Amino acid sequence: MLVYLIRRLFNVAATLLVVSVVTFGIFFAVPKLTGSDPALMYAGRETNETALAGIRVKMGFDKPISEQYLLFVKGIFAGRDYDGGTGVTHCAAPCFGYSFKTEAPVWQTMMDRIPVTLSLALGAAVIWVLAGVATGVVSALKRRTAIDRTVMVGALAGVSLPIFFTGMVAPAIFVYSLGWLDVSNYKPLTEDPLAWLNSLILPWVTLAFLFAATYARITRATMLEVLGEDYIRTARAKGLKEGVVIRKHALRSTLTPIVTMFGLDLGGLLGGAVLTETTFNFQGLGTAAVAAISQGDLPVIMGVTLLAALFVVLANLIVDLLYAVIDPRVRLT
Amino acid sequence: GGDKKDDKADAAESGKGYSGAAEGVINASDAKGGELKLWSPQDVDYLDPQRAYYGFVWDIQRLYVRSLLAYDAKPGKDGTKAVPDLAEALPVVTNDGKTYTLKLKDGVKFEDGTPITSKDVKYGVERVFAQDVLSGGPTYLIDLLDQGQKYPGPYKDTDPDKMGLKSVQTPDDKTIVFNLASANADFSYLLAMPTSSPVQASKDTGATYTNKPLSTGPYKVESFTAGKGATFVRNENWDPKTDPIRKGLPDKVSFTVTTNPDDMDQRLLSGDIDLAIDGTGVQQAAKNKILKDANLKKNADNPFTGYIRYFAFPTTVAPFDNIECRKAVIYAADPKSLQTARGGPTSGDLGANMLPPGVPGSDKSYDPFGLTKGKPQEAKAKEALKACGKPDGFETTIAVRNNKAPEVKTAESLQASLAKVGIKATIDQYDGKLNSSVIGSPENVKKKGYGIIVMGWGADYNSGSGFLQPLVDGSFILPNGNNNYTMINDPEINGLFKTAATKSPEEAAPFYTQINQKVMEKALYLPINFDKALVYHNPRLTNVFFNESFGKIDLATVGIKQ
Amino acid sequence: MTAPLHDTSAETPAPVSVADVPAKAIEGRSPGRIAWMRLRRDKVALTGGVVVILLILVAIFAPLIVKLLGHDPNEFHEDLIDPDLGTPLGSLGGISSDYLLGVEPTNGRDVFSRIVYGARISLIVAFLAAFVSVVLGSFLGALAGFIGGWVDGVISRLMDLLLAFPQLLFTIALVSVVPNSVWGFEGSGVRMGVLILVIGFFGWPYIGRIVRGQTISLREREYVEAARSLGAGRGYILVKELMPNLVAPILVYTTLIIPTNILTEAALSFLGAGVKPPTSSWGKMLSDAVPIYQDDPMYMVVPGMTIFITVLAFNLFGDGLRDALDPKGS
Amino acid sequence: MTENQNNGAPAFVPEQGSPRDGAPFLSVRDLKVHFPTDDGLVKSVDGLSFDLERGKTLGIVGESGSGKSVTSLAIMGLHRTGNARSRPHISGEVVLDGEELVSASADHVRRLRGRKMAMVFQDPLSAMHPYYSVGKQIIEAYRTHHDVDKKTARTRAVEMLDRVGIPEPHRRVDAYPHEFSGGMRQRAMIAMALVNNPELLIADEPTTALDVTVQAQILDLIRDLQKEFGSAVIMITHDLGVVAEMADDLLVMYGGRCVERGSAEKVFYEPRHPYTWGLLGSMPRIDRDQTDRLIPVKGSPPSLINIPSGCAFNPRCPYADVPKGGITRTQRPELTQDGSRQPALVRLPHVAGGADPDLDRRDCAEAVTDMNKPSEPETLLKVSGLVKHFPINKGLLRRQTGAVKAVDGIDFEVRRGETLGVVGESGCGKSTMGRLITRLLEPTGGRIEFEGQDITHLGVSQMRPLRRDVQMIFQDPYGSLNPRHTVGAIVSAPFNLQGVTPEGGVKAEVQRLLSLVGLNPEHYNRYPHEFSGGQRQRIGIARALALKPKLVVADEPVSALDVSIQAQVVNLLDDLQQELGLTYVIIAHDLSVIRHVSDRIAVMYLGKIVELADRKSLYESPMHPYTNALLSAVPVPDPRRRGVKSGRILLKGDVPSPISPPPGCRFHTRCWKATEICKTQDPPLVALKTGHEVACHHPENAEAATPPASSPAGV
Ligand SMILES: Nc1ncnc2c1ncn2[C@@H]1O[C@H](COP(=O)(O)OP(=O)(O)OP(=O)(O)O)[C@@H](O)[C@H]1O
Ligand SMILES: Nc1ncnc2c1ncn2[C@@H]1O[C@H](COP(=O)(O)OP(=O)(O)OP(=O)(O)O)[C@@H](O)[C@H]1O
Ligand SMILES: [Mg+2]
Ligand SMILES: [Mg+2]
Repeated sequence: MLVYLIRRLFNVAATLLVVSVVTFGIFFAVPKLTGSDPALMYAGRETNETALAGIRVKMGFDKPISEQYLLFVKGIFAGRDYDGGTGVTHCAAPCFGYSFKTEAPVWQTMMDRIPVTLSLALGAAVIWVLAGVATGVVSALKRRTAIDRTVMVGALAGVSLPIFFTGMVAPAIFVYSLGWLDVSNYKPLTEDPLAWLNSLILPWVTLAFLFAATYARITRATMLEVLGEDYIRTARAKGLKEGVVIRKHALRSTLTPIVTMFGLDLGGLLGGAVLTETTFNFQGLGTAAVAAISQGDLPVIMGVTLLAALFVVLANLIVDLLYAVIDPRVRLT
Repeated sequence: GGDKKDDKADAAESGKGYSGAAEGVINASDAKGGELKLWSPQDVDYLDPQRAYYGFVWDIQRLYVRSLLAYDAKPGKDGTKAVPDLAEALPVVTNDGKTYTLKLKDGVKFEDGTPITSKDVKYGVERVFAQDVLSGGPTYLIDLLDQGQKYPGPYKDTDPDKMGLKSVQTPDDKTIVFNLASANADFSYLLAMPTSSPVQASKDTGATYTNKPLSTGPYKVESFTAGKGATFVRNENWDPKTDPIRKGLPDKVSFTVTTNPDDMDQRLLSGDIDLAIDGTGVQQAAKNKILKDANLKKNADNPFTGYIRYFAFPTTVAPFDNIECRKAVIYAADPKSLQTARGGPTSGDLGANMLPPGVPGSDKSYDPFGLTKGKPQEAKAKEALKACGKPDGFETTIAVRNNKAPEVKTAESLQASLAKVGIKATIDQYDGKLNSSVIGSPENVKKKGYGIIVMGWGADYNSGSGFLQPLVDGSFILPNGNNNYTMINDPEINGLFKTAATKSPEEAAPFYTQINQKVMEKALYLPINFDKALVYHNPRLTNVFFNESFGKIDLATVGIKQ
Repeated sequence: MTAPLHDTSAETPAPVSVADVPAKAIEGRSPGRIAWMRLRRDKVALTGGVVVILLILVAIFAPLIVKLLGHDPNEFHEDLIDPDLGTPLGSLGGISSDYLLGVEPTNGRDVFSRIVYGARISLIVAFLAAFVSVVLGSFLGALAGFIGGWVDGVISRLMDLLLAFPQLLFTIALVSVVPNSVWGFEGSGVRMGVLILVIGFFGWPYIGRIVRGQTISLREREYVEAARSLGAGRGYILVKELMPNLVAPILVYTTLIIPTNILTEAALSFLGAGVKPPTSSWGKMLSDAVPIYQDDPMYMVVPGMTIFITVLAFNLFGDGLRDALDPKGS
Repeated sequence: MTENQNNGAPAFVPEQGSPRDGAPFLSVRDLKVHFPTDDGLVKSVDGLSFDLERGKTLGIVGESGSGKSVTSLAIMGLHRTGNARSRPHISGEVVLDGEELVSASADHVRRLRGRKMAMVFQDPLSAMHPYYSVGKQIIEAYRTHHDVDKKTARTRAVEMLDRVGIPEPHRRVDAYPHEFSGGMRQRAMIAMALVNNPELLIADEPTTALDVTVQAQILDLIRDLQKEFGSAVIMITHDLGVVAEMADDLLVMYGGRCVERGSAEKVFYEPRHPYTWGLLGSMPRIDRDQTDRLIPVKGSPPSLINIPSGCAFNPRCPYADVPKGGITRTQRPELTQDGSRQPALVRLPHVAGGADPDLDRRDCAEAVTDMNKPSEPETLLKVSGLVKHFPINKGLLRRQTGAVKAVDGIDFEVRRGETLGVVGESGCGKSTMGRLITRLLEPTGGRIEFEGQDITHLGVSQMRPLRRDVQMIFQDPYGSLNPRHTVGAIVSAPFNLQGVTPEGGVKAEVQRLLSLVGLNPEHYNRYPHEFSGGQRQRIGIARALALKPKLVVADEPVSALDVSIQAQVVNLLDDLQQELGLTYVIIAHDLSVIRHVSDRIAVMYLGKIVELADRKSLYESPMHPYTNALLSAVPVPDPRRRGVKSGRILLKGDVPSPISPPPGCRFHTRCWKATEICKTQDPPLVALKTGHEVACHHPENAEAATPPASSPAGV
């Protein structure tokens, strides 16, 4: 178990290392090769050579790319000093550098935005798991009935609807036509829980709709498979009530693949629900990344990419550990 | 250069002057109190006066930054005049227009109570030179004052008092003398820019000064968080008696950055907030709401922003070296379509020449190509093509920033119109953030074959040279960050600029009219629009008017109805 | 020897055992034929299939269709636009007999033709990207599953790694990094090429995993053993024994990855990383609709529904195909 | 119900001569279970009636798909659970202890389930929930019907586990199913079924998945528990040996109907239905040295959708055309009761006259041939010291920490023209051995010589020419044929791979092979899924024979097949050997089949050969205690010998792990004769008499043996 964990953590580190090298390479080295200058991107607007030279020294763009990478890595673990001419700015670990655009520390930007993405992803996750699994189970139990067909058609529609479309249609209906909700920007939970809730309901539902559809489909398929298993027959042969058979025996097994999927989906979303955030204009990690990309804000791109990758690999790891908890047959070696 | 002020301007689409704020002051009042709530979808670039370049930040800086001169807080033409602010009077110009001497008023202080001296003003000017640390702001002062000294800015200054810039002298604490290398009529405008405002050397924190600049105006920065906003509270050390420009009516001013412009518009229309200070106008949804609703419409204004939108034809790229080919494009274009692409009449008036209204010397009615008729002139275009030797048209590339939706749309419109006369234009969207090295590099323009460049331009200060010179003066051609995209280097035009520089603004105006005509005759530009914005303000605001120098509601006087 | 005692076929209706019946049909019902028969019975999937084929035809004959029913997709019609509001004149986004799906706000381009031409982009990108993913995924997946050992290790790690990348972000980033002209190609073609390669590249680990898993399970089947016992080499086993059995999952996955690709392409266009104007694209139309959708909802609905119907059709067809190819299905 | 043939009164004549008074404990009347499917109505059970008394055991036998399981599930009311849409139509009566269950409310039946009637399923691994501990599942069964706290229930669970012979029940109660061996799982299943003292126990193939030794343990256990609890038991199986050992009464099912029913003895000794004869005749028997052919039932089981009109067995029946009692082929014969026999023996009217002795074996006569094996056998394959270890990699660096010693030093030889049978419990390394000698696996050590050539470490290409001579037949008729290839492609693959073009072309040769194995050569273009299991196995055989191999290794060639089909295939193998002079190595766990087909037999235990002898010698006087135990564990299909069989040796426990086999003699942990020497010294395989080698320190039947004068190493 411990050995397993060590090996997995080693894998996590290795994956992140490769992700960081590749990302760094693509965003720092490639522009250099094609002749564009990160200092120019940093300066962004009309600028002059003095300013550029200053930026190069301060941000370390004058150093070889490998050294820049090492500095970057060092910054994450040990912090990093920037010599800005008027004195040294220390960027404490974990230091992902400073945004080219806002000059705010990238770490700070990410930390500011994580609550948004977290609220969005977690809330939606709760909804989609509950709704998806519940409808999937009902659908499986009511197989080939009208309910089943309706749910499955709805699920297929859900899978086929682009979220940037539902994300527009939902407010058009619920805000502008029916007036049930206000359109509003993300409000921090800590400031005003009600406003937080109000601002999140539509994005949650929109995002959850997409995933719930997938989950309902998978739950249904798995459930049907599980219901055909011998041990379900055994449970019934014991005289268990049907409800107990479904809940304790069938659902438990059905959940295993769901857990895997859930972990990965959530892991992916935590790195930024790009489309949902964009559609609803939420300032989460996803929009941060998109904005950073369109502005050539390399440190933010690096930071968000690494963070997103970290979420994914950690989710993977957790899913695997969870798997072992759920399924006693799985041995972690 | 207007590029930076204009960063956000394109997101706006705009209308006609519905109520008076674009023409006169509305709700004049001296009532004090209340909180002025300013919102913006765009964060400030810097609060540091030497680094700020966004137009709306300059407007905000009227709350806490005073410089030697400042634009008067008056509607119409008066607002474009620089009047004494910290200085007792307008500069005394001697030495054939090369020496500017100013004296500071008595009783002007920093927010910490320290009196402002001429050294503080000089130090402020010197900070502009430290571009390696304090990049971002306009650098005209360097161009005019460095005079070969290669002054590195105060941080690397070897002078013990950090007063090493030779061209500026401070004979005493009240007097400051600027020595120019040659006469320059626009220097007063530069003195009215926040870059010329005083900074106390002992309080200078370098790159982080932007987080807490020391106030000299009616308000001081209470808090500032990048990306979120700022609050300004009363500065007790501001003496209204020394300040003929600012009123300082609200008790507090808050500035909030939003990420959802539509949400901001909605708050604005519902009266939650007072003003979208970025001044680029409301979003499409709110715009249509306002235009359809007379009640809302009366609180809206549709002023000129001082920008012009245009296509430029680099003469280094064939076949645009041939004037007939340039004319062909101009005639083939559909001005109405281009205007619609930018957002319709509220987004600007059809522009027919290169000097926008408000700039001394401009003439809105000057229309050498009949563009204001709003129709493509295919026959003329074909004729021009024939004259150019390309009766079947030609192929070319339109360069457009990828981050400006209306520019992309205008490019598409032009592309569609050109196709009708056989000119096949390909649209190349480049990374808008890199424009100084993409279209700003003549070499690159030539290499990529950009025959048509879509851009917008607004002056940093309101004079014909401030507006036109970077665009058409051959001596302004730069290897990088060039704005003279057409690469015109006409001795006659260059000469006209030189002469105009020695004249007073009033005397200079006809020269700019002349330059404008020369440029248009060469068919170097296809103007699209004199830019406008549809701006809505909370009806509770008092002393509302648009200051033509910023194209925005002047914050120096705005108050709240009590 | 073991000839039937009695030939009962004359009287026995359809006995299960074929051996006892003289062959009426010598031609066997191949698994593919059976799948096709099953598919033919699945009306829903067939509907999806028909829509897919229609879409493909629309894409192929876009110029003809537009000539007959629409206007030049890049032609501006400002006369159809309210100049102040920027919205189309007339109700429902300017739908009329002349402009079947209305016109674009701001410039009045014919939405119908733009949708029709957009189908080309969507389908070309989706199909070719699927092709890239499937080729890479099948090849590497089969290789990993079949050879095992360190080859498997390396390929599996690579797949894990790619899946750990925030793909959408990376795709946007890569698309925007690539210059306008590459090796003499320019404009939309380059951008489409990049889209195809990037979407395709990030898509392969999904199919790679499936194929790898399938290969591993197939590798253990006794018929592989049988082939080996006949002296078959690796190549023969991979090509002759495994590949035919991998075709079904690959086919199913292909039909299911195509709608995903359509959505991805639309999403990228939506985020501004799609093909370049004036080339029309469904996702771009949707993102253009964002600022104006309260005033001109039709302009949002048309491309939105188009994407929806297209993706739904592919999904329906893919689902049906999967059911039809499922050996467990009845 | 729209069955016109059957709308009359139940054909069953109520038994008048029932020995007991009152109604029987379980009475099933005209039970029908019909599944509506897309292809039509599947009549899985179609009018079944029987009775069962307390304390008695009813055996239900029949081929796969004959409706045995469906019947048992119908009694349990398990068809009525789950989704309404997939439920079958059930009609008829199931009266349990006076209560009618078919029409009772579902909830009422549920309450009876697990308490009054319980069930043991075939595959104990899949029948237990993998995520819950064994104890939890037993506790759940108990608490469903008893209102007790968890502790009490747990005590009960431990008690039951103890009762079914799980060692250390206190500890094992918390184990998960996958941590149990097959036998232990089945014990746990039984404990779960019996935890509520059910009065009716239905065991559906409870031992089919198990080794003979474990099967014997389980059967004993069921018998003991039945005695103790006095329950009625329904024992469903396709193994006639098992019923013969267990059942009082016997019911033979075919195509969803009962074709014969009666006391076990009567059915075994006076079978009336041709299908029953067929079943009995197809069975190779452990107790007879059967050199003649098996008598298979022709063809394969019927489709339950289109059950032939008339007798369902009609298409396969050798008597179908023998007119008896004026019944035509399309008429369905009714069960009749023979009043003279108790309990009722039912029979078909048109064979009322009893088995026709001529017809009985009429197709065997020509098959009874002399086994003309070469007298001076020459060695074809010689294996010495063969070892195969599968490495186990563990730990941070995935270093090898151990090995599965699947084959651990075996020596034997195969002579030209003979059949070597290899038997042993599951996991003892039989398949590994088979794959080693066909060089599908690379040996870890030892030496394999084929026709004098060392082939131990030949590479793929060096092996290729030899592949013609050594061929394999596989166990799984489904897995061994590529579903995407036509039969023609499958059978011609050997030619293509070896680059051989037979005379007359590949296609003609393939068709010849197909007819050789009894398939229609016209089916050349068909796909495997269009064939039944037995036919598929023939395709596999045709493929193996294509290149005229000298040696054929068959790994469990018939164990996946039904008895009747099994007999067909066994006969085919026999015939082919005769005709083509083949040499076989046949691997199987079924000692009866092995006895039937082999000339010499090797018994394997934990990667070693413990005994190697010719058939007669091995079966009549086995020397190794393990062989003895194996043989005694095989149930004999003869009810009369049930009581007589005294010498049954029950082996304790399971086969130890091949990762760390016991030191010394590997069998010593389960051997009742083991002494100190067995724990330390590994006995070598020595020939104690001619043609009889054994590896044991304390061989049995050794007195009969003449120890070889010298050479303790044997041959
Ligand atoms: N749910 C169902 N739907 C349709 N057909 C079914 C269903 N359950 C069983 N059958 C069919 O009923 C027939 C009898 O099945 P059953 O399981 O009783 O056979 P069996 O005698 O137990 O065979 P085996 O020895 O293989 O276990 C089979 O042909 C089977 O295909
Ligand atoms: N490829 C392999 N890797 C690791 N262990 C293996 C492998 N193949 C077989 N074994 C192990 O070797 C042992 C012998 O397996 P083998 O299949 O030869 O047994 P068998 O006698 O054929 O059993 P059965 O009757 O169940 O088929 C078993 O413990 C098995 O788990
Ligand atoms: Mg069964
Ligand atoms: Mg085996």
